[in-house]
Amino acid sequence: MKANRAIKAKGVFINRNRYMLLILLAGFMLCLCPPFLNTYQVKFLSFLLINILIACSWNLIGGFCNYFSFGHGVFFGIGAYAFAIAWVRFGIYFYLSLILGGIMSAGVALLMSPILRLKGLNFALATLALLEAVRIIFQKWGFTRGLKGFDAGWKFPMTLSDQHFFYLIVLVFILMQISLVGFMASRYGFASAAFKEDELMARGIGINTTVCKILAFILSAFWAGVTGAIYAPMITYISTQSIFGINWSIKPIVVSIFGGIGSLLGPIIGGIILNAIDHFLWERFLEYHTLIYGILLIAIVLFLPKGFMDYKDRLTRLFQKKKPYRPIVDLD
Amino acid sequence: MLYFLIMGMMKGAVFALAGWGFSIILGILGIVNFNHGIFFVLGGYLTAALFALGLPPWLSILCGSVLVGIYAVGVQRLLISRVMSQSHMMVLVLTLGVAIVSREVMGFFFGHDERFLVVSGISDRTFSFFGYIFPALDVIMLLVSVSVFFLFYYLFNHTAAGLTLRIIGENTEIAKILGLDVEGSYDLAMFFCGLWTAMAGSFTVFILPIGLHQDAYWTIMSFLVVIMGGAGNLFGTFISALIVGAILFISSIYVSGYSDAVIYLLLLIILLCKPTGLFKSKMMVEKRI
Amino acid sequence: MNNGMRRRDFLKLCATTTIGATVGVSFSPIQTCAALDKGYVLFGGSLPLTGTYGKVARLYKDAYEFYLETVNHKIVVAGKEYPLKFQLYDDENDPTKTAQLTEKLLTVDKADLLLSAYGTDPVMAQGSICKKYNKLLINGGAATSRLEEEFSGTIFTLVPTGDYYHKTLIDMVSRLAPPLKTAGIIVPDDPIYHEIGQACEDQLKGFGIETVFKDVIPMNTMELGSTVLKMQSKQIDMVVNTGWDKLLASFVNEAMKYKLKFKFIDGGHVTLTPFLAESLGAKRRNICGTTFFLAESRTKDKYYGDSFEFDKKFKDKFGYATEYHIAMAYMIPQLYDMILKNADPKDPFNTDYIRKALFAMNDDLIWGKVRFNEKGRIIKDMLVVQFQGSECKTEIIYPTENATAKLVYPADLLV
Amino acid sequence: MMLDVIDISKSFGGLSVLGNVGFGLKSGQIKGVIGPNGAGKTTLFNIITGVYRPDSGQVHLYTNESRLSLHCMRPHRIAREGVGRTFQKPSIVWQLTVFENALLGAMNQHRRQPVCGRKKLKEWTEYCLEAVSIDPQMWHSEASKVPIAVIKKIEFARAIALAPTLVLFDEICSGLSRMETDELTALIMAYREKEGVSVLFVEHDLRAVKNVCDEVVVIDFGRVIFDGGIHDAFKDPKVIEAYIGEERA
Repeated sequence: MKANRAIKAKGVFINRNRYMLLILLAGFMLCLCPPFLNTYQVKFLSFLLINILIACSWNLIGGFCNYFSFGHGVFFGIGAYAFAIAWVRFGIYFYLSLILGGIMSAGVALLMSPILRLKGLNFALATLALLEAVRIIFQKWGFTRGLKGFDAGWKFPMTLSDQHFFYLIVLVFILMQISLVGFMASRYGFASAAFKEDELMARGIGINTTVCKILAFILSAFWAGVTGAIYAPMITYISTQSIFGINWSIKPIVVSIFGGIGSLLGPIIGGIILNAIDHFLWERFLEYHTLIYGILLIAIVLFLPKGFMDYKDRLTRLFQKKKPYRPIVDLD
Repeated sequence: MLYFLIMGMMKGAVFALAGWGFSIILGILGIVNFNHGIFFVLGGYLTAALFALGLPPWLSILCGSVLVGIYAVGVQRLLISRVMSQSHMMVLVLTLGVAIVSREVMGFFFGHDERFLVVSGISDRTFSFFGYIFPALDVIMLLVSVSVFFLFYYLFNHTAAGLTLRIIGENTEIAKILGLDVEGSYDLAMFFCGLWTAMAGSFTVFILPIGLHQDAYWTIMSFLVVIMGGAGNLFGTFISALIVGAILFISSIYVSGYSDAVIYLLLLIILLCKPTGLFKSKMMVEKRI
Repeated sequence: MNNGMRRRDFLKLCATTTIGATVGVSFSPIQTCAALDKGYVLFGGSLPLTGTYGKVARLYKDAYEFYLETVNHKIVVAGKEYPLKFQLYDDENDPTKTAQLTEKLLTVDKADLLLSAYGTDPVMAQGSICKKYNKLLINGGAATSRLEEEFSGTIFTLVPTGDYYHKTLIDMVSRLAPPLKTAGIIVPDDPIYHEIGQACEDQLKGFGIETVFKDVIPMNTMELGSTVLKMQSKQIDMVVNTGWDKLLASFVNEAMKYKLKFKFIDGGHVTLTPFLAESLGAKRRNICGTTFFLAESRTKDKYYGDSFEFDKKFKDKFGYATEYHIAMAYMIPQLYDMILKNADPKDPFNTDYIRKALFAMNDDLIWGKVRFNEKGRIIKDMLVVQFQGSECKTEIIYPTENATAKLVYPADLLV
Repeated sequence: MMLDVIDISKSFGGLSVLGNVGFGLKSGQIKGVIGPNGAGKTTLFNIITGVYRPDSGQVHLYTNESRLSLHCMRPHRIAREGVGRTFQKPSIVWQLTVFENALLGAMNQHRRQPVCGRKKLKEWTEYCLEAVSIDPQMWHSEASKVPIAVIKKIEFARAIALAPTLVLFDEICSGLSRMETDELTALIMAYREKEGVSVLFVEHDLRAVKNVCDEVVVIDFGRVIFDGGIHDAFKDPKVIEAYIGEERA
């Protein structure tokens, strides 16, 4: 028990096993839902989960390692396209192509790992540039084009039902969470807390920061790729304009910031909140919802800079005071 | 070829004008302003509006730019100054939100049509030089940006305000200790940022159609030239802007349709080989990152 | 501290709202009701009302409203009159949202029929949802030839494929004297325009006009300086702009700088928005272009007599002139209306019935003759227009049956 | 001979910081590195720990079986080979607990019997924390909440958690009261006695240096001006000159 707490990743406000339990529970609950929901609600939840998935994958590199990637959509897109090519053009088995999508974008991440040498803004811009470059390449390159001459898009036959996709996404969600927690609780994840604080120090105490970063980058790219690969057949038509658009890169950042950067639960909460808000804005304010969305962004930064996890942390502190889970020794 | 090079550089002057604003904000406030493109677009729209009211072109350009400068100061005072203490990326998200809001509000005021002023005697005026034709507006752009550069240089090195800005850029704490008016200087920087960026937009509206949704493109382009040239380094920004312009132009001459790909790949290569940009970064941007 | 308190309140607010929201969204009871039990007829659709295409989406929206006004919110289904309601959503041109919203329309809102979205990706997304629910869609928002392949019989498209966009104009051009020898084509860098450009090139070749120049323009800025410079060195008789008015304006402006001379300019698909007139003014004189719809073409309308009246009424209401998006959007509910009038009372919205009716459709409406081919694509020729006279009036010059003026050729362009 | 520094030179942008610095460190020895501000002490440490590459010269670490050339190794390798260090400005992860900070070091030690498994790791970390005598009830409180003396101890613990053969202390006593300094120096001596490690000790507080060190290297303007017994050091005119000069300036 104590050891578990000791190997606790920064920002996970609860014990690792408990978090796993929570996730499994949530997944189980979700799996129970579909019979009671109509197809729209199932789809809504699926897309919500997709947003959460990509946000979580971003949070690994952006939140825990403090590398704000502005081109995370590139891995999402590569995943989708790799899936399209594997499944539609080469007729590879569906689930295998999903994995392939993930592997492809992980591979690209590995190729691109030198950009991890950049810091802060330079890294942000480099990822942005990567996104644009890849988008244009995919649009021009015959191999990644759709089956028709000028059409840069891919169309998928409708194979699985919405429920099926939903269960698939829930499964991926659980697997991803487990892998994330696993990573964060491993020495690499734990080390990321150190080099986020001070890289010089981290290396001074024997942490191989390069390896940590690259691992985190690849893992996050992999999950982003898998997410893209699932998204593609779900939406049934993808094109470079829609899949490599900047909004797939901005969305995860906003979601994570809403929920709270650098915490495992943050993106999940942020995703739920944002989607709910977004959904209501569609209904009520037809032409003003983007405006309101913007105002909301500003409000969040002004009033809630640490995201909703801040709120959570307060709660847990309260609740820790009752039973001293982490005794706060005040020595000043 | 040389002709294309010169033409490209002229086209690049607009990036320089747009980039400088970004550069000072990055260097002195140490924030990335995603609202930057809005300055550009708003400048274009206001100029068009004023021109429609019957003002002469130069005057409408001037007024438009100044108005945008005031808008910029307003944003700084009301919003950005409140979150300066927070992490760099939060400020970035804030400006993102501001950009969204501004864009929508502009939509309500100006409508969603593009703006494009084709004025006989201005838009189609050209100089002929050794048999080569140079569009007058592009030449003026270049001249304006060069003069603005020298103006900047003077402001930064020979005026109290400029000195203050530089000190703040180097180390805000020291500036505070010295009792300098940090907030005021921030406003000043923001004003100039808005002014020059809007001026770029105002000129561009006579050259190209400007749409409400181009702000993202202009933000990214100024970001690009600034990082390429070394953040906070005005001269570097200027040169890299000219280079970017030239490359865009020449690549669209020889490999049309791939110009964007070329520029972004170039950027990637530069960032990987020389992360600090082509020229030495003058101000300690990294301090907040 | 005070600040802290406020923050906490704000937090509480957010938390409660969001919890309420999520619960409300995901667990609202599923009411099931057959068509017309709800006592009114509902058409639903999603449009990119905010974002890059907000400009166009507003036209659609106004047109839909205008239709509702026209029929004052009534529709006759199977001989019985019902109130008519439209439910529009905003999808920000994001196919994800289009898919969700279409699903919502069909399941939650119980929309009886669907109105078209705008843009290739959203329409494709919409189409696949329709296919799933075995609904069909009259589409006025996408032209890509992908539609037939995937959704033949599900999506009925009111705009022809890319190769029709310049067809009429080109075969008019082929009969000109003195004849045109060479052509230059400008293509915005987007799949659909590549499609159009390729089609133009082939058709021109068919009439012995060779394409000596073809240039791809990046979509972000309409920077044409380099294009025009390249044109300088070539001997080009006619220019074909496969893009839209923004590109034309930019092109004219650049071409005038370099004093380029052409025998003929195909201004492309001029959507006759005020933009062109405002920006170019007299400089657009004698430039030709193609369009789907023009008030002057005097196509018939059930409620307003002809398109001219239609245009006038619309201008009175919304303060700007009609153009093709509006006529097309106005068409969509009207087609449904015509079909539903004598539908089977037991199951009025039967998809097979509507599909059959649409295939059988052959009427003169404001959109010209509406006739769908076996793949559900309209068979329609474009009108060729030219800006003529001192105030650059838009005149139809071809096809001759509904021409309002004769082509001015050879004309002095770009002066 | 434990550590061998052979005329190291380092210059930043034309400004020479270290010029032909060379000295040796016997195993089990505590050597002070002193000198006025800006003499290049920290730079020297950064070269030994591989943060900077020297322009010229070599650094050799002799472990019982082999000889490692530190001047061409990456910092984390050097640390894992048993060179623990503390930092001039206290640099620990403030959000983590005291225990976890020590753990950060502990999980990277490969030299002694590899600490595998949670339980072993935990025991090892606790051992280190006890070695620097941090009050166990403080172990699980956030690092940002403990006093500066404990912060210094955490750094010490983290350094020795690597099971080092050589520990480098970079002004570890700065900002501590006289009593705390004495306690810390006592700890260092005790640890040296127990583990027989050799220590390189940069300090301004000459009292501490006198307490701890057997020998000192005096550096001024990037040059070694004295290398030898602690007691002779302050008789040496050059050293006095350097220190007086500092006081004058």
